[in-house]
Amino acid sequence: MLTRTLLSATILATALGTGAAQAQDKPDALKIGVATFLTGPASVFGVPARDAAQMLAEEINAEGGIAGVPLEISFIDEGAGGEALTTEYRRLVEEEGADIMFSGISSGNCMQIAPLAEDLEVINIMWDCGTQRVFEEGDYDYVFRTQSHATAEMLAVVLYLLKTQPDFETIAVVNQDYAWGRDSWDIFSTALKAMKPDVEVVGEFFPAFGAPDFSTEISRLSATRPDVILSTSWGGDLNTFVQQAAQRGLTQQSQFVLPLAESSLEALGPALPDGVIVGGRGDHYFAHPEMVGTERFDSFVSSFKEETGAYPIYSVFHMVQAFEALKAAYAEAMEENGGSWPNDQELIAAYEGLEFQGMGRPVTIREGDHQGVEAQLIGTTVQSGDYPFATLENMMIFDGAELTTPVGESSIDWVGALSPDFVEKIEPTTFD
Amino acid sequence: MTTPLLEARGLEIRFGGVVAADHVDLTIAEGRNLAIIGPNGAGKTTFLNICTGWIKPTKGQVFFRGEEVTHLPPRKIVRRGVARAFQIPQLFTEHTALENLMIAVSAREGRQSPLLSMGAQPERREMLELLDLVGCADVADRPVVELSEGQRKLIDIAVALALKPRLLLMDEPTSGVASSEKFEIMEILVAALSQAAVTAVFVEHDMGIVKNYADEVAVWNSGEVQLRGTPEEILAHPDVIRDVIGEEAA
Amino acid sequence: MNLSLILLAVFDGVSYAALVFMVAVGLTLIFGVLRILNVAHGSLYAIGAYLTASIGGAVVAAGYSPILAFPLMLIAAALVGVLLGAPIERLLLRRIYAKSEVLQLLVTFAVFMILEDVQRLVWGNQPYFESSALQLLGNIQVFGVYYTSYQLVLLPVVALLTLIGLRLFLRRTLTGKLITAVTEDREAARSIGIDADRVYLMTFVLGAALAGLGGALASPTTSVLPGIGAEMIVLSFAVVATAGLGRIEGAAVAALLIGLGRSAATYAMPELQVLVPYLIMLAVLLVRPEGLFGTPAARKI
Amino acid sequence: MQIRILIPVLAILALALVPMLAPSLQVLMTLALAKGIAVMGVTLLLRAGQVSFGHALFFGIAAYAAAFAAASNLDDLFLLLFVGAAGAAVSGLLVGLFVVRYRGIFFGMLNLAFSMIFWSVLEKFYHLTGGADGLRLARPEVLGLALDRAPFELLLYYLALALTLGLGWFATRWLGSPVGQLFQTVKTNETRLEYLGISAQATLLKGYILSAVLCGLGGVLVATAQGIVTPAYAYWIRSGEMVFIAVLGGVGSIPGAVAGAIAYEVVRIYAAAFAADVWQLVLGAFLLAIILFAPSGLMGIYGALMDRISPRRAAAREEKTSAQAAVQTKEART
Repeated sequence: MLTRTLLSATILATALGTGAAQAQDKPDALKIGVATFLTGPASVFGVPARDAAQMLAEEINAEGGIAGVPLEISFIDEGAGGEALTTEYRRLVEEEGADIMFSGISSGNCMQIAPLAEDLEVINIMWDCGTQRVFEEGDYDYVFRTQSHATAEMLAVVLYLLKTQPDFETIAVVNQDYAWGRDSWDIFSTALKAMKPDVEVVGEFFPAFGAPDFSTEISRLSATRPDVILSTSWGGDLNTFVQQAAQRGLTQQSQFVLPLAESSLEALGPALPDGVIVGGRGDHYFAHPEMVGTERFDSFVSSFKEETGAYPIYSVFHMVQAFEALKAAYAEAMEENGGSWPNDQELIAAYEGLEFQGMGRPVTIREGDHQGVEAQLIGTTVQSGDYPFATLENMMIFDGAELTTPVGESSIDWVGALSPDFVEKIEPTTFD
Repeated sequence: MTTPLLEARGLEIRFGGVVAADHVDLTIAEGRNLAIIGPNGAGKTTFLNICTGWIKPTKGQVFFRGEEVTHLPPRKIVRRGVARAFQIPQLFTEHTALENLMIAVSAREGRQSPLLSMGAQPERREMLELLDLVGCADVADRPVVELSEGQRKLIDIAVALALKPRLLLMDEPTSGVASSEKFEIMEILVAALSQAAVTAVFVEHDMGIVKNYADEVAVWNSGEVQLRGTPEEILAHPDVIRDVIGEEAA
Repeated sequence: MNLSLILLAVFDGVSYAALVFMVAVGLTLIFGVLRILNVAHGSLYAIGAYLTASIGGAVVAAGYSPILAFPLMLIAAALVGVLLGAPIERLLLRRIYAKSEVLQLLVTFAVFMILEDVQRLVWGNQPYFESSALQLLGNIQVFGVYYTSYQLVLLPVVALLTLIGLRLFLRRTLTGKLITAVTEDREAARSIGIDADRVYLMTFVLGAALAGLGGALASPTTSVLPGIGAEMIVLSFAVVATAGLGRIEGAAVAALLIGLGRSAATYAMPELQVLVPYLIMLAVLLVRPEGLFGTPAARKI
Repeated sequence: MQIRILIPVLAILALALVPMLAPSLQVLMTLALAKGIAVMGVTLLLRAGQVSFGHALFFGIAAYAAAFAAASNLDDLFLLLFVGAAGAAVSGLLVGLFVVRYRGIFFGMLNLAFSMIFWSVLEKFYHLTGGADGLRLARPEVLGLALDRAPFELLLYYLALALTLGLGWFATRWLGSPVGQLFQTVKTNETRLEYLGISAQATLLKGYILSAVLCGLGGVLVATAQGIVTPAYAYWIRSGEMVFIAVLGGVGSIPGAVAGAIAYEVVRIYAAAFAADVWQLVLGAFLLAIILFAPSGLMGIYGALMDRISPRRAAAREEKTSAQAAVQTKEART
């Protein structure tokens, strides 16, 4: 107890003595803790993202680090469960002295980590999780998100669907039974009903997370024949559902809408039929029509493919954004303070309103709520034969600012108040 | 006429096709120790099971001190004053002999306090004396799993006595004991029973014991009480000599 | 709900029940003989599925006919039985037969934890989906709804054959009779000179192989990914307990009950779907504490 | 001083000094102690020869009860503990009334079924329970004081330690009391118990409710330390973990429950930190090693060690409970 008090007193004295504005010495290394799924179903996102993080850190270090400070990365497995995550998170921050944390994939974990990061006074970048609830239900100084959230992601898909298939009448949903599956359907259905009030929901299925079999749901859907079937599932669940549906002709019968299927294109291979509407949680696509041909994008995609054997998916692009934002924030903070190593407050100031570019259109971090504003790319699958898996055609890229809930508003209220003419008002860039 | 301690009326029990008791009437008077004899498989143990509610009769009724107990579970009959010792001793094998008795006291007194240590109950001395009575004082602190079958049978009886019953049912109380000690033990037991005003019913194969320690004898054969009387009458009966004693001798 | 929907629900229920039965039957067989509830059974199921999906994928990718997937399933099951089942019984379970059931259960729980990680080390985290065996058999159309022949016909037929085969094996063959004898009264079986160690080993290998076969059969219909074993083991526990421990025919009935209940729930009240197996189990055990076909253990005094 | 008194005293002292000597371990130890309390509940049932593969149910129910209470303005740590314990007691009574009719595998399986039903409900009733992501449990006040993170965590640690010692003492006394002794006879001879005029079901129910309350208090402590409750609290793997810890510590030993929980948490966290890919494998191997080579668990090892250092007869009692429980043969079950 005594040592602890003494310790905090010293820290306090140091802080007061040096003053917030005074320059800090450059550390030997910039320590980053990255929480990602190394085990469990979500490791389909987590492991490629870890590979990307390692690649990016090596790349940055090869160029001399950030202002000469090399990056040092340690990983935490989100798959080990909430307790292990928070314990390890604390250990990295309090004992290993991590300077900045990237955490994490699971929305549940983000909800748990955000207040912890605030308590620990460590800058936390939510580099992949999509729940809009974090910033709508809480107000944080130390927490930022370097990509968009569920509302923008869902809204883009609704708009794409209404622009390409305006005449459908019925819809059914098959989502994983957890926060993402439920929340995304809440947003999607609220937005859809606001913009197309006559639509009828003819089936709502929330099979258990990781369900190995959807036969019964598929029989039920085959008998109901909805015009559109939505599933925001991902990973093994999505693959299983799509394969089983394709085997039994359901994909021929209904228009499939799969907002996360960009991450499963390669895994599904020839099993994903033509004509399925696919999104990738942002403007993420290994053949991004505006990015292909730029040197940085092409070399990243090919070296990632070479390194890991697979094309990058959206979680990889999200990791790139977290690193690009880091570089940009340090650059800006050091420009502000005259080139010396920034302290946390300066870095936070730099993150607020930061603009940076990952592997898509530029992203900005809103000053008001630290939320990233990111463009959205939606397309339709085609088995063109160019790759051993489906690629996208008829792509649209939506500008993020119009689709992101305004600061201080609740997403559900905001999308619920949209009107049918919103569909016409939004004009995305279209590609063949 | 005073109310009998225990009364069975028209008991009938069948297991599948086998009749273990066929319209049995039997009364047990307070203070009159009854021995039940009969060939193996005649249904003697089944009778004890019915009297204590372990098995429900197909037909008939059981009364304890005038109250019908036919459909009560064993624990409720025990609570009314019937205790039982078993052919195979039923003890808490991980506990010591003394602990087994102390647990019985706990049960009898219905003590609920979570902070009272079982071993600190005021009846400790009384239980040690009870163990001494059945000749097991020297093994009081040993887990019963380590004791001989004979010692366990005696502790089993002591546990039943610790409940302070009105009626004690015993199934071959001395079967595990060396024959030289049988009489000695029965001597102590019967003295203890009369001192505590407990009536005993015991199933017994040893006719010497029956002769010396029973006030009455009932002969159980083929699911019926065939004969009833004093030890002298019964043991001299030709049917008994033929069906029961003959078998025992063989 | 109209008649055709009810029939559709029945088809789904039967096909699901067939898969669950294949796993539960091995579990109940092992319990009947060894008196051990094998938590690692779910892992054996998962490994059977992984083996079939990965080798099958490689075989098809190498240009061989997908029909090879069917013999491959049997090979995968045999591999699981011999390479995993035998060592688990010989090296671990044999040491703990005399110990309390808590410890026995925990030993299999430990094996389960180890095998879960071993799966990830061997097969990684990415899901496998290898359905050429299923595609080979094509679809059947019923009331305008397509079913795969594999699920609608093959799985129930295999489950039925397994049930009949096991019955014949246990009643007609010498080995089967030995197993039955040990199940019914192990002390008596020992006393007449039956080598119980051998019977235990054979039973465990057979049970493990059935779990592997269950996984192999399931693999074309589903994504094989980490965690499928944990889901399956809890479900087959429910089946086995509903049926009565050690009851093979009972497991078939209970699997059918749970399969039909589950698909009925999907049609009528999708939110209750995951609850159905446990609700059925509770309802059955409330009325019959020993399970549908279990016999109460008589207490002798 | 006698070494047999000295070592427990030193152990408690060491625990009391954790926040000063190893502040980084403080949160981990809070969780370990909280789990230790929950495991005491499982240990209690093991003393009656019953193993529950579903006690995470009560852990989860209490944690959710506390989270709901916290969300509805009953926002005080001690109130939360009370609400959680009450929730666990009521559900323990309701579930107990049903499961005490069963023994052995069926007892374990039915507990499993109840916990799985509760788990499914938590996952399914998303709009009420937050589904798989669970509910936030914001840091509660303590007797009207709103504390910052550091003092709150310190207080929570000492509260966990005090509860561990207090409840451990109570559980030990309870087991030694007439009710507790009758409860333990369910393991060895229910026939005799019935013939002592005692209902085995009723006596088992008392212990069952107590075990539920212990699990519940552990659950509330973990929930407040974590700041979140999720369905994983009630999942069967968690129940298995609790049985695992009980065996690790020493079957049926109350101090073993705490020692086991501390050892488990440390192994688990370091396995997760240094062998992130294979932490389950490490734990599984650890469990196997304990069962095969030290079936009486940590307390058995400790007892053997003590006998070597300071041989004496009085340790017999300790050994009896753990060693005999471990070698209990199958015949005893029927």
